[in-house]
Amino acid sequence: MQKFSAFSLARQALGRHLGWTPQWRSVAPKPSYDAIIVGGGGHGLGTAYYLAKQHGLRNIAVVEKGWLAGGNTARNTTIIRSNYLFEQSSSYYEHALKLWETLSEELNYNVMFSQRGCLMIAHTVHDVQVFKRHVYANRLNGIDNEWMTPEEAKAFCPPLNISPNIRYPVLGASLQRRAGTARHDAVAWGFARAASDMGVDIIENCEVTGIDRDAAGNVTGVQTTRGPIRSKKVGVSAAGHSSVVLGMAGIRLPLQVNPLQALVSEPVKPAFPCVVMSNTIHAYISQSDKGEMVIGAGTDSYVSYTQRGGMHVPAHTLEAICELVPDFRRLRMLRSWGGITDNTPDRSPITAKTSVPGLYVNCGWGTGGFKATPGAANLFAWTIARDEPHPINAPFTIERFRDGALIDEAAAAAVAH
Amino acid sequence: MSKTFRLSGYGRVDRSRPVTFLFDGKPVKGYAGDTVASALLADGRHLMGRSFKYHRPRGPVSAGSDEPNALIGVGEGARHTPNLRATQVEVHEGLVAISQNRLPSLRFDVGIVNTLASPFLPAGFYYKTFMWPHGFWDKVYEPLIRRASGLGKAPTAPDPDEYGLHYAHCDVLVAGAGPAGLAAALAAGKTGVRVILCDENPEFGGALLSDSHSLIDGVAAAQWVARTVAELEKLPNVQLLTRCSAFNYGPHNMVALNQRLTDHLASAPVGMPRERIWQVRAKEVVLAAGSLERPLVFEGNDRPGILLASAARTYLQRYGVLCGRKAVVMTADDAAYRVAIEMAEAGLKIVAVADLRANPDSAVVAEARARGIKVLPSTTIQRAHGHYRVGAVELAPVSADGAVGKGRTVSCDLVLMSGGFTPSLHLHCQARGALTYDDKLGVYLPGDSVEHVRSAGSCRGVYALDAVLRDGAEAGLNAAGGEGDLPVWTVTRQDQPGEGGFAGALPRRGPGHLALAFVDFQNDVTAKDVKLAVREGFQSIEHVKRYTTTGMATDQGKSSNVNALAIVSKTLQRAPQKVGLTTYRPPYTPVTFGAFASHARGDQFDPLRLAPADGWARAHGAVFEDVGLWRRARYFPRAGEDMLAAVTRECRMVRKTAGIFDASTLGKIEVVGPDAAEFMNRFYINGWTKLGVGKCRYGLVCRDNGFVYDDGVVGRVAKDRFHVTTTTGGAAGVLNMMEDYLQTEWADLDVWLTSITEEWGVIALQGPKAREILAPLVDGLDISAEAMPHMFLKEGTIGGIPMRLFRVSFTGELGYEINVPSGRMREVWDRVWAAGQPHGLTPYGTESMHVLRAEKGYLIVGQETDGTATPGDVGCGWAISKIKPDFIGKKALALPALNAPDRLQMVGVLTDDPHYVLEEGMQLVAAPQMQAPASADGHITSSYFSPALNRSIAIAMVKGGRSRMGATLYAPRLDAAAVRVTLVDPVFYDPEGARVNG
Amino acid sequence: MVEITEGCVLSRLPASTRLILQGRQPALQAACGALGVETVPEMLCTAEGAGGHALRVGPFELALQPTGDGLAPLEAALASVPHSLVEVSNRNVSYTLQGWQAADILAALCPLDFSLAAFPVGMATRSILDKAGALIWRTADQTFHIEVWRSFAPYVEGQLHEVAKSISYNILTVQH
Amino acid sequence: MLLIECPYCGPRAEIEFSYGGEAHIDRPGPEVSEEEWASFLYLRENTKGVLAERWRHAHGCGRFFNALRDTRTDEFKAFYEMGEKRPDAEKKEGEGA
Repeated sequence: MQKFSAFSLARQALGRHLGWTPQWRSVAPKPSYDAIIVGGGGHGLGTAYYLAKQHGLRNIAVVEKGWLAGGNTARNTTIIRSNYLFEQSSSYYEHALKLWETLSEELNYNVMFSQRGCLMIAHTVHDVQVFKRHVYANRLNGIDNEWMTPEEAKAFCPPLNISPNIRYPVLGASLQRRAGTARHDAVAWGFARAASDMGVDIIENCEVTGIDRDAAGNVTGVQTTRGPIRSKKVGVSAAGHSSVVLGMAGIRLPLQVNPLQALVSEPVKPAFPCVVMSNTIHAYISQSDKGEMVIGAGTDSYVSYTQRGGMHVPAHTLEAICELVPDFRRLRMLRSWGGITDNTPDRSPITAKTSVPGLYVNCGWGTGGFKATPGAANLFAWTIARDEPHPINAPFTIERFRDGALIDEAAAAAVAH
Repeated sequence: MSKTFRLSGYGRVDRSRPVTFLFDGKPVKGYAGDTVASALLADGRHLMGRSFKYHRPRGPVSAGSDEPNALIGVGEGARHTPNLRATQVEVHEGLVAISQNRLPSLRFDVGIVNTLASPFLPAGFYYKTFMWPHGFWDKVYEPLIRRASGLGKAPTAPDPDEYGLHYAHCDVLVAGAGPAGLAAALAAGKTGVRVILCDENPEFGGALLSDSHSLIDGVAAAQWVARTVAELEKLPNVQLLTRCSAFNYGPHNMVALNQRLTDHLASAPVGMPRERIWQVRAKEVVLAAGSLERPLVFEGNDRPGILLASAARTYLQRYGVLCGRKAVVMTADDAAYRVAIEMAEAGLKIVAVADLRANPDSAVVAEARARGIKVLPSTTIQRAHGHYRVGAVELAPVSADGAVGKGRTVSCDLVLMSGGFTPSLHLHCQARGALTYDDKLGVYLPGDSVEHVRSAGSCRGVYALDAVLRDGAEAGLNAAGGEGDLPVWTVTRQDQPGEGGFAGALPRRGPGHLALAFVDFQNDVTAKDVKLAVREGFQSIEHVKRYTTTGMATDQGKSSNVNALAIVSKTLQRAPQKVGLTTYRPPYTPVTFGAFASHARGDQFDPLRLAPADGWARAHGAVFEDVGLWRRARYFPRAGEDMLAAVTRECRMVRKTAGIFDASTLGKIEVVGPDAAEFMNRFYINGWTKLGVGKCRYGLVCRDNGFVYDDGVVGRVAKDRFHVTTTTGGAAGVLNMMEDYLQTEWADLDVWLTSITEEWGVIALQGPKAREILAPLVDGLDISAEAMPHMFLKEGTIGGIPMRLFRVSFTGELGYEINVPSGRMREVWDRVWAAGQPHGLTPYGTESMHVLRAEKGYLIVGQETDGTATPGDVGCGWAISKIKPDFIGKKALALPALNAPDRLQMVGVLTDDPHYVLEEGMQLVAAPQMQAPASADGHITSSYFSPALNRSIAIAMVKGGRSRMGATLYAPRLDAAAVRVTLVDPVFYDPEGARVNG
Repeated sequence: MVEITEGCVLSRLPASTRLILQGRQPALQAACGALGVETVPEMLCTAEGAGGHALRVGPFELALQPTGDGLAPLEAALASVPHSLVEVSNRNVSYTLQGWQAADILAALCPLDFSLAAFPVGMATRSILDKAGALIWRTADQTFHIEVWRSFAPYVEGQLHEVAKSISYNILTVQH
Repeated sequence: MLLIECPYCGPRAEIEFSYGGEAHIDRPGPEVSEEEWASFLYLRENTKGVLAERWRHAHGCGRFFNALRDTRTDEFKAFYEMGEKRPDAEKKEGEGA
C-alpha cells in the first residue's frame, strides 16, 4: 500500500502524480473464500478490514452489487455521536466513537473526523427531562455529555435562534463535545484500501442472487451475478437490502425500509460551527468542509426502495431550519437525495448470528448507521470470526424481539403527558 | 474604437430605461432587460468571480442557469443572497452586487497562491494528508480549509421577505418555453385541457430569442415567439409562468416549480412574496428542457473571455452586447459557424474558426467561408494564454490519429467554444426515467419512465427547428389526449444541426501533466484530476464525481458531467454507456429555503392549540408550556413568586381548599355501538363488562408488545356508550390504534369511534371543598358522597349547560372533572371560579398537577414509562384482566422477559436531605463512587419538592425496585458527590385514600 | 366577517348543531329519512332535506347539520338500528370563504383540485388546510363552507390571512 | 408526494393519509408460540417489488384500505378494501410494460 502523507504527496507531485496506484484492487471473484461479506458500504468494508486485521482471516471477499459505498454510506449527513440513552446503545456507539478518534491514522486515510460537537436542542419541558436523563446516563457510562442553558448553547452556536418568542423556544441543549462529522466516502475508501492491502478481494458489480446451504442447513456460499462463490461464513451488511438478501435464506427480519431524504445548501463561507439536532421540530444541520449546509430531513412513512421521497418531507425540515436558524432562510437548496433506511421496531440495530449456521447479519441501522461504521464493522467482524457476539453487541440480536428485550431508543424519547 | 461593447440595433433590452447598479461598490450602467453579466460584458468586463479551490479569475461561460463561474452576491444585510448567477440576475435601479470568494478584491485575491500550489493539490489531496500530528485535523488544518472554501457569505440576519407555497393541478404541464415547449403548450392548450407552461427565463422563447437566422411561417423566430405567446395568452385554460423553474419531479407526477417574483424589481409591492413554489399535480408532463452547449476542455479554458458560442450569441442577440473585439472560434460542430457569421456581421473580428473535424462541409460552413471567415479544419487549441482575460491561443493541427502538431499562437480577446449540445435530462431522470445512449449523437437521451412524462425537442436529441416544432406539437397534443388539431408551422429558413460534437479533453501535444484544463470550472476539477481518479481506481462515474468533486458545483454538473464522463470513458477505454452517468438530483437549479418554509414561520410555524380557558389563564398571569401542539398553563405565579413558590402555594391550596385546572386537552373518544363493551374488552388490558352505567374506571392501553401505550379514565355513559379519555399527547395515536384494530381485526363489531376531545371542555375541580363549591351549581344534581362516590359519572346540567360530570381525581383529593361543551366552558369556568372564591379556590397548572399526582404515586405515561415498561413495572399489574380470552398485549405480557424480577419497577425515592430535590433523569447506582463506565440500577423519572410532605420526593424506575423497599442507593451528580437515597413506596401521601373518597 | 383580500370574505358562522352519524347503510338511510333526505348521498356528496343537511364524508359516516332541534327525530329514527350518533357542535368551528379568489386561497393550503370539474358545487370532503384537518364543502361556485376543530381555528384563520396577503400577486388562478 | 386512490374518496395527496404497514397480517390468538407471536408483531416481508400495504385516509373518510405498490418505483398497482383478497398484480404489471 502506498503510504499517504504530505511527503508522499509532494514526491508524487514531482512525478506529476503518475505514480499513484489504485487505492484498492477491484477484482473478479475467486471460487471460494473463508468469509464473504455481502455489501460494500462502510460497514461491510470495515468488517472485512477488521476480520483481516484483528482476526487473522485474509481470504475474504466483499461483494457489492453496485459501486462501492454507493448506498447509505454515500447518502447520510455524517453525524457522529454516542450520547444514546440506553447503556447497551451508548456502549455500542461509544465503541465506534473511540475508533473514529484514531481512524485516520489507523487507515492512513484522512476521514476528516471533525469533533465539532453536537448540540441537541430541547424545546419542551419533556425534552429537557429526556435530555438530562441522557446526560446523567451518559456520564455514568463515561461518555461526555453536558447540559447547556439557551445562552450557553447560543454562545457555542451563534446562529441559533434562542428568542423566547418563537413557536418552540429553545429551553436548553445537551452537548456532546466529542461528537462531530466525518467525510463519508473517505471512510469507505479508507477501509477498502486498507482491507485490499491485506488481501481482501473487493468485488464490485456483483449482486448476490442466492444463499447456498448444505443438507444440514449450514451456509456453503452465495450465488451471484458473477457466478457462485463458496464460503462457510457469510456476513450480510446490506442495509436497505438486508430483507432481500436474508430472504434468500428464508429468514424474515423485523425490518421496514423507508426513504430518508437529505439536502445541502450552496456552499458558503464558515457560518455554522457545530452539529445541531432538534428531534422535536425535525431539524438536523451542520456545515461541511466545502461550505454546504448539510441538512437531514425526516423519513417518508412508507416502504420504498426508490431512494426518493416526497418534497413535503424536506420542506417540513426546512421550515424547522428557518425557525432555528432564521439567518439561513435565504440560503438555497443545491441538491437533495434519498436513501433507503432499514428500520427495526425498536430503532436499534441488529448485529448478530442468524438462525442459519454460518450466516450473520448487521442491519437495522435506520437513520443512524454512519456514526457506528467502525464500531459495527469491528463487532460484526468479531461475531463472524468467533461465531459469537462480542459483549457489546450481544444484546443486539434478532431474538430480542421474540423475547421482548427491546432497546427502544425511539420510545425513550416519546412525548406524552 | 468605442469603449462600450453595446451595439445599437441588436438586442431586446429596453434602451429607453437605463439602469444603474453597483458591482463591488462601483456603479455600472445597463438597461432594463440586462443581467448583471450582460451589463458588465457591455462594459468590456469579463472578470466576475473566483473559482472555488484555486481562486482563479473567472468570467461567465454561459448566459443562463448553467453558469459555473460568474457567481455573485446580491443585496445587502438581511437581504443578501450569495452565489447567484450573474448570468441570471436581472438588473434594476439600485441593485447591489458583489463578487465572491476573493480577498481582498476580485482583481487581487491572495487565494490565487492555491493555483501556484496546484501541483500539490490534486484531486483528493486532503484524503492523503493532514493526518499528522494526531488531533491537528479539526483543530488546525480543517479551519484553514474551511476558510478557503465556501463561495459567498451567508446572511447574518433573519430574512425579512415573504414566500409562498401553493398547490396547482393541470392536465398538461409543459416545462420549458423554447420552441418545443411553446409548440407543445399551444397544441395542448387548443384542445381545451388545463395547461401550465413555465420557463426559468424572464421571457418565453428560449433559444429562439437569440436566433436571428431562422424564419418560421415567414417571420423571424422572435416574432413567431411573440405571436405564439399572444395566442397562448388568449386561451383561458393555459397558465403562463415566467421566471419559474420546474425543479423537482416527484412521484406520481407532482412537479415543483419555483417562481421568482420580486428579485428583478427595483421596489416590490409590500407583502408580495419574493418567491413561490408551485406543487403541480399534472396528469401529463411535457419536458421541453432544451439542451446545453458543452464547453471544450483545453489548457487555460477557464480564462475570462472564453465562453460558449451560444452564450456569445445570446449576449449579442438578446442584450446587444459583443463579448469582445477579436475572437477565435473553437468548435466541433456546425452551430458555432452561425454564431461566427452573426458576430462577424456585428463587427467582431473572427481570427479563425478552428474546427476539430477534418471536413466540415455543411451549408453554414460554406456560408462562413463565403463571407470570408477563415476555417481551420483538423485544428485544436493547445493552450489559451492570459490571466484576467484571454490574450491569445495556440492553434495546433490535429492529425487523423489524434496527434497534435506544433501550432501557432494567435492573439484574441475572446474564444467561443462549442462542443455540441447535451440534452437536459435532469427532470426526466428525477422522474426515474431510463436513459439510452445514442451513439450517433454521442449523448444520452430520455428513455421510458413510470411517470406520465414525455420529452420534446432538443432535450431528446431533436435539434433541427422544424423537427423541434413538430415534436413539441405532437408531444403537447398527445399529452392532452391526442384529440384535436396538430398545429403546423413551416420553417422557411434554418440551419441543419449537422454532424459532430465532442466531449472530453481536446487532444493536445505532450502529456500535459501540469496543464490546467478545466472540466468542472467552479470546483477547479481538471482533466488530469479526472484521470488521476481513474488511475487510483475510482472507475465508477459516481466515484470519480465524489473523489474529484466534478459535477458537485452549484451548476450540479450542467457544464461538466458529459466531459468528465468522456474523459473517464477514454481513460478506461470503456464505452460511455458502460461508464454511466451520475444521478441527477433535485433541484434543477437552487431554490431558496424560505420558499419551502413559506408561511410556516413564527406563530404559524405549527398550529398552536389553545385550551378553552387559555384566555382566562393569560389574564391571570399564567406561565405556559408546550405539550404537543397544545399550550397549557404551567403555573400561575403571583407577584414575586418563582415556579417553586407558585407551585407550592397552588398545591397547598388544592389540598387545603380547592383548585381549578383546565384539563380540556386530554384526549377524548366516544365509543358507541352495541358492541362497545366488547370492543373495550379487546382494546384495554382491563375488563369492562362489569362496569355499570354511570361508573368510571382507570384504563390502561398496551401495545401488542406488552408495553404501556396510554392511559386514562373511562366512563360508561350508557350500555352502548363509553366516554374514553387519553393522555394529551396520546389522543390521536390512541384513536388511530383503535380504528386500526377495529377496521383490520375486528370488522365484525358494531361499534364506532368519534373524537370528542374538542367537543368537551374539562374543568378539573379538586380539593376538599370541591363538592361544596360545585353542589350549588349543578342544577339539582345530587353529588353527595353517597349519591356520587369516587369514580362515578353523572349527566346533568350546570347553569343550564349540558354536563358530563366525572368524580375522578388525579390529585388524591375529592375531585370532579366537569365536562361541558367546549364552546361554553369559559362561562362555566367563570361560574365555578366565582363560586369558589369564598372558599379560596386557586387556579393551578400542569406543574402542580404533576406534583400532586406524584405525591399520590400516580404515574404519567411518557414520564415514568418510556415505551419499554409493562403495566406490572409501573404498579398497574392489578389492572390486567385475568379472565378475558384476549386483549391487546395479553400474549406478550406472558413472556418471561416481561415478568423478570429484575425489571425496572416504579418506586418512590427519598433523599437523606429532605431539602435536596433530585433532578429528573438522574441515575441510581449501588455505591457512592462508581468508576465509569458503570451500570445504573435505575433512574429518577419524577422529582419535586412536595408541599404536602414538606420535603423532596421522587419517583424512580429501579431494577427489581418493588422488592427493595428501604434499600439505599446513590444518585451521582455531575459536579458534586452522589446523593444518598432510600427506596420507598411511591404513594407518599394519604396511602389509605381517605381523602379521595371523602 | 373579514375581507381577507380583495373580493374574498372569511366569515365565522354562529355555532349550530353538528352531529356525526356512523353505521352501516340502514343507519345512514334512517338518519337521512329523519332529515327528509330521500336517498343517502353518494360519497363526498351532500343532500338537503327539510330537517337539514347530510354530508357523506365516509362510507359509513354522515356529517349531519340538522336545522332546528334535529336530535330527537334522529334518535327516534335510529332507535332500532345499530349506529353511533355523537354531537360535535362544539368540536367544530364553521366558516364560509366566499369570493372569486376563494378557491385560489384554499389551493395554497390544501392539495385538492378546486376546479369546478373536480370539486363541483355540493361536494364535501375532509382534507387538510396546511397542518390542520378540515371539512371543506363547496356550497356555490365561489363559496366554501369550512369546518375545523376548535383549537385549530386560530391557526387556520392565520394561514388564510397569510395566504390572502400574498394572493393578489402573480397568482395562478384555479381554473374552472 | 404520492397520489393515493382511496377506494371511497378517489385519488388524494399522500399528506391526507397515514401509512398502515404491510397488509394481510392476521393477528393470532394468545395460544400461538412465542415465535409465531414475534412473527406477527415484528417480522415483515419488506418486499422489494409489489407490496401489499395498508393506508388510512386519516384526513379524509378515516378508512383503512389496502394497496398494491411496487416499492422499486412507487407505482400503485391496485387499491382495494380491507377484507378483500389481494388482487393479481402481475397482469397489470404486464400491461404497464
